[in-house]
Amino acid sequence: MLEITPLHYSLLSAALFMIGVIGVLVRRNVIIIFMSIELILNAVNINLVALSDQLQDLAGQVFVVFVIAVAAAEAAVGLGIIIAFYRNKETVNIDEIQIMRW
Amino acid sequence: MEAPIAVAAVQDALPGAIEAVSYWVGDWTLIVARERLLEVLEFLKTAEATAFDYCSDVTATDWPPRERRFDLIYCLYSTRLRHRIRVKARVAEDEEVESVTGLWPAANWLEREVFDQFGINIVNHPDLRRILMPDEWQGYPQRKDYPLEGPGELLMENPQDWLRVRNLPDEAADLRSGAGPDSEIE
Amino acid sequence: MLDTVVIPLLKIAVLVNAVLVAVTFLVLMERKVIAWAQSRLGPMRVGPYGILQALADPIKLILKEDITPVKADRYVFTLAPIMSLVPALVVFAVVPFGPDPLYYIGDINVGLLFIISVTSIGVYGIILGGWASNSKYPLLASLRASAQLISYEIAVTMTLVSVILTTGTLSLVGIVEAQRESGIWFGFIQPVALVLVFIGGLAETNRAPFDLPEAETELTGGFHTEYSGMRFALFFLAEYANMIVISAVVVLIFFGGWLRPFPNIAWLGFLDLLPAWIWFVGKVFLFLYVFIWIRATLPRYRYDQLMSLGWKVLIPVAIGNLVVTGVFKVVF
Amino acid sequence: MAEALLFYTLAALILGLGVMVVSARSAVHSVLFLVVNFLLVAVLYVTLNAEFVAVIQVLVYAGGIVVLYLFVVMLVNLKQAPERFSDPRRLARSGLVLGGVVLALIVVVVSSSLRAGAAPEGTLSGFGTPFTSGNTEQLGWVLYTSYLIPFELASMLLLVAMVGAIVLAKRHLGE
Amino acid sequence: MTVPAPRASTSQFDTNELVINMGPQHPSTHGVLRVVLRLDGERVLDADCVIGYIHRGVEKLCENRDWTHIILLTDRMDYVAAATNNLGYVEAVEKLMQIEVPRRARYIRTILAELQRIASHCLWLGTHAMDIGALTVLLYAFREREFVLDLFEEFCGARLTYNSMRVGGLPLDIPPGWDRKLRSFCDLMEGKLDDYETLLTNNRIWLKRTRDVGVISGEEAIGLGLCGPPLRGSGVSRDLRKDEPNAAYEEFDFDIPLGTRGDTYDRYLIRMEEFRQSIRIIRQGLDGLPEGPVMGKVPRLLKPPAGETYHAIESPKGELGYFLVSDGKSTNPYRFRVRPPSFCNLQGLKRLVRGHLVADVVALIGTIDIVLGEVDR
Repeated sequence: MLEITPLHYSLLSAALFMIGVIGVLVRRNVIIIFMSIELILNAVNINLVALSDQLQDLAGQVFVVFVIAVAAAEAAVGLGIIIAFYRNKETVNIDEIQIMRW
Repeated sequence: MEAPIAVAAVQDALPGAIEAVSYWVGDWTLIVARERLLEVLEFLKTAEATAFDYCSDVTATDWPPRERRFDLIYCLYSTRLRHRIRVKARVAEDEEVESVTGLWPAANWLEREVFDQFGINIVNHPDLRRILMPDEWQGYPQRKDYPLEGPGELLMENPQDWLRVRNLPDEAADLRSGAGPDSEIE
Repeated sequence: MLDTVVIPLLKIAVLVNAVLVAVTFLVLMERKVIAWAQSRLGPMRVGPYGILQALADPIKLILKEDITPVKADRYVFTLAPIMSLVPALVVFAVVPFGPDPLYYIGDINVGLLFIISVTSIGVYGIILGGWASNSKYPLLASLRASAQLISYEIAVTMTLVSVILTTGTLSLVGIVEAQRESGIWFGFIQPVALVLVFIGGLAETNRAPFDLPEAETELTGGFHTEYSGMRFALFFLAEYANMIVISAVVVLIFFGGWLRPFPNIAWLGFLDLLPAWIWFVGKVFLFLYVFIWIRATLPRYRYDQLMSLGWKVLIPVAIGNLVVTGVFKVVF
Repeated sequence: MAEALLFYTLAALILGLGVMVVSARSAVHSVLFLVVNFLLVAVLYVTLNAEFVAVIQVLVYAGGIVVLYLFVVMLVNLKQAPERFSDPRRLARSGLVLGGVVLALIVVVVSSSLRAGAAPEGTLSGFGTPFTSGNTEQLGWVLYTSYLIPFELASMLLLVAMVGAIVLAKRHLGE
Repeated sequence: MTVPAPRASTSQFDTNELVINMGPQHPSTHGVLRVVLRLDGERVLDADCVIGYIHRGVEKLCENRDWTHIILLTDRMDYVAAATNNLGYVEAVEKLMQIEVPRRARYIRTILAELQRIASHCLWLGTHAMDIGALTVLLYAFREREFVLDLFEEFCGARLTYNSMRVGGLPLDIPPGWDRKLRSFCDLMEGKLDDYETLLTNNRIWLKRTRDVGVISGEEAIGLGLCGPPLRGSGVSRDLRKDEPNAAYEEFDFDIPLGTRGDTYDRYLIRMEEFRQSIRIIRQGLDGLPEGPVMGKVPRLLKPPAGETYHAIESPKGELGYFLVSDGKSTNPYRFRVRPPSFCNLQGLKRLVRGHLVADVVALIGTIDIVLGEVDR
C-alpha cells in the first residue's frame, strides 16, 4: 500500500473520470457540464502522465499536450456557443437547449 | 431711442405679436403675448435680420398680485450679428407655455429650472423634471409667496410632525390649519 | 532532512519576509519618488524623513475595520486577496538572487515558464475580488483587469520565447550564466524584447499608464473598491510583489541578474567586490524606480486603446521579434 | 513513505475537489474548485517527473481555460440556477446507473492492471526517447519530429476554434 | 434625497446593458455631480446628469439681502473664480444704476479677473489631467495656483471667497509692491506653462485620450448653449471680453484662441493659450495702470431705480450672466438671477458622452470645467 504503483494512478484517474461523468449526467447547467468534461480530460491526462513515467516514454506527455490543446479548443467553441445561446434564450439549462435552431 | 433693426424686423413681420417694446439701460426687451410667443421666437431665430441662434438664458420673475403673475424671460443672442434681445411673456399660473427646446436645445435645462423654481407649465418639453430641487419637493421656491420659513424649520424642530404632514395628500391645507406658516404651498 | 526540508523552509521564511518588507519600503519609495517628482516632500512625520511610514502603513491597514459588504459572496470575497497574493509570493521560489544555491530556493529547469504560469494564476484574485464584491464598479474593473492581464500575458510570453531561443534554457540560473558566457547582457542583444517585456510588465502589474483596473478617477479604485483593512492590504501587497517580480524577471533576463556591468571586461573586476545579490537587488530597485517614475509622468490609457496596443502592436512585434531571432539563430 | 503520503493527500484532495466541482451550488464556486483541482493535478505531474506538462497545465488550464469559464459564468450571471427545474426522479435513475458503471469500471481497471502486473518493460512506442527529469528539450524534440503532423493539426484545430469562438460570440454588426 | 433612475426602457432590456451611477461621491465628478450612465459594455449609450446636491437657493437668498451683501454670496457660486463672479455682479448693478467707475478701478478689476482666470484654469488643468491619469500636473498646477491665491490674499485678505469688489469700484487699492510681485508671477507662470505643455501637449497618451473625444460642431455647440472654451473649441468666435467688453477690456490687446476640431484636445489647447493671453492682459494692465481713485461716486444706500437688466461677462467657464430686477422701492433686488456657465455647459455632457467609453466620461466632465457650486447655486 505504501508503494505507489501505476495502479494507484489508474484508480485515481478512474475515480476522477467517474466524478466527471456523474457531473455531466446529473448537472443541468451547461457550464458545469463543460467543467465536468474538463475533469474527465484531466483524469485521462493523469493516466497518460503516470504511464509515461512508468514506461519511461515521452509519448504520454506528448499526448497530454495534445489533450490540453483540444481542451482549449473545446472550451473556446463551447463557451462561445453558450454565450450565443444565452444571448437569445437567457438560459443555460441543458434541458432547454434541445432545439436545433434558435 | 431708435429701435434696433431686429426689433423693427419683428414688428414688420409679425404685426400685433409684440405688445410692447421696452428699453432700459442699454437692453431691448420685447413683450410678447403668450399665445404668439413661439411664433415670435421662431422668427427671431430664423429670420435673416435677427438670427438669434444662441439662447443665453431662460428665466422668470414672479409678480404675485398681478393676474398673469409670471414674466417668462428669454435672453437671446446672435453669434453672427452679435446683438442681444430679451423676450418677455406674461403667464398666469394655470396657463401653458410651449417649450422652445425645439428651437434651442440649450433651453432644456433652463426650462426645467423655470419649472422647478416657479412651477410654470411648460408643455412639449422632452424631459420636464425637477432639476435643482429633489424630485419629490413640494412647492416652487422662487415664487414670491413661497414661505421663507416653512417645512425646513418644521423639519428641524419636529421631524415626526414633518413626516406626518408630508405623507398627507393635501399638504397645503394641512399646513394652513396646523402648525405650518400661513402661506400657500403647492 | 536538513538539506531537503529545514534549509528550504528557512530560506522560504527569510524570502517571504524579505519580500513583504521590501514591499512596505517600496510603497514608501513610491510615495517619496512621486512626491519629489511633484516637488513635494512626501511623508515626513513618522520617523526621520518619514522612513517609519513603511511600518505605519501596514499597521494602519491591519488595525482598520475589515468590512464585508452584506451582499458579497463572503467566501470568495475572502479568498480573492489570498489568491492574488499567493502566486506573487510563490514566484520568488525560482528567482535566483545570486549564482550560489544559497541564494535561491529552487532552480528548476522550467523556471521561466514557472514564473509565467504562476503569475497567470494571480488574475483570479482580481476577477473574483471584483465579482464577489457584488458591486458594479468592481465588476467592470475586474472584467477590464482580466482581459488586460490575459492579453498582455500573451505578448510577454511570445516575447520571452524569443529570449529562450537566444539562451537555449528555461532555467533562470542558466539564463544568467548564458549571459556571463556571452559576455553581454541580453538587453543589448534583444532590445525589442526588453521594451516589450517591460511594457507588458507594466500592464500585467496594473501600473500607470495601464492602471485602468484600479483607475481611481474612473472606477473609484477598481476591483478593490469594496475592500478595506487587511484584505485590501493583501491586494496591495500582491500588486507591489508583482512589481518586484516583473523587475526581477527583467533584470534576470535582460540585465544579467547578479552579474556586474560588462561581465566580459576584465579590468572592471573590482566591481565584483560588491556581492552578487547586491547587484541583483540594486538593479531590481532601479527598475522599480522606473516603474514609479513612469507613474508620475504619464496619463492613463483608455481601455480600448490599451487593448489595441496589446493586440495590434505588442503581439505582432513580439511575433516579428521571434521570427527575426529564429532567423538569426539559424543563419549564424 | 513520503511519496505515498504525498500521493494519498493529493489524490484525496483532487477527488474531493472534483466532487465539489460537480456538486457546488454556485457556478463560481464550482469554477474555483476546478482551478484548485487543476493546480493539484499539476503538483501530481511534478511528482511524476513531468515538469513541463505541469507548467503547461497551470498556464493553459488554470491560467487560461478556467479564466474563460469564470468569464462566462460571470457574464451569464444566473438569477436562478437551472437545477431548480430538474426532475428528481431522473436524478435518482441516473444515480443508480452511474453507481453501476462506477463499480464496473473499477473492477475492470483493477483486474486489468493486476493482469498487467508484469507489464512489458521499456517503451510502448517505436520512438523511444531517453527519459530523464528535466525533459522540456526532449519533449520539444519529440513533438517537432515524431509528432509533427499531429502537432500542426492541433494548431489548426486551435485556429479553427479561435475563429469559431469569435464568430459565435461576436454580435452581428448593426444589431 | 431620492432621485429615480433614468427612464431606461425596461421593455427592451439587453443583457449587456448596465446602468451605473457615477457620483455623487466619485473622485472625478468634481463635487457632488451624479451622472447616471447607461452602458453597453464600456460604451456609454446615454447619460443623465442629476444635480442639485448643493443647491443652496442663492437666487432666493439674494432677494432678501441688500445690494452690497449679495457680493459675498456671489463668491460662493463659482468658488474657484470668486473675483469674476464679484465682477459680473457689481457691473450688473452699476449698469442698472448707471454708475461711472473710475478707470483705475476698471483696470484693477480686469487684472483681478484675469488673475482669477489663471487660478481657475490652473485648477481645471490639474483636475482634468488628474482625471486622465497624469498625477503630477495636478500638483504643479496647484503650486502655481497657490501663488495666485497669495496675491489675492495680499490684495483682499482672503484666499478663496474674496468679496473683493464693490458697486462703483473696489474696496481697496492694490497694496504697495503688489504690482511687482504680480509681474514676477507672470514671468514665473510663463515658464511653468511650458512645463505643463512638456508634460501634456505632445504626450502620445494625452493626445490619444483627448483627440477626437467629445467632438462637437460649432453649430451644435451654439444650439446647446455651450459657452466659453467649449464653444470656442468648436471654432465659434465668441468671447464676451471682445464682443461686449466690460471692465477695461476694450483698452487691451489680446487674442481669442479658437479651436478647429471641437474635441477635448482643442479645448485643452484653448485654455492653455488663454493662460498666456491672461498673462498678456495682466502685463498690459500693469503697464498702463492709471492713477486715481478706485471708488466712484456711489450713494450710501444702494437703491436702483425700478427696472431690469441682463449683464454678462466672460468668466473662466464661459458666459456668466446676471439678470437683475429692481422694484425701485426696497433695498433688495426684486429678482436676482444668475446665468451660470457651468450649468449650461454641463447640459452638453449628455450630448458629448454619447458613444464614448466610460473613461471618456471623466475626460469630458473635466473638459467642460464645471464647478458644482455654480451649477447648483
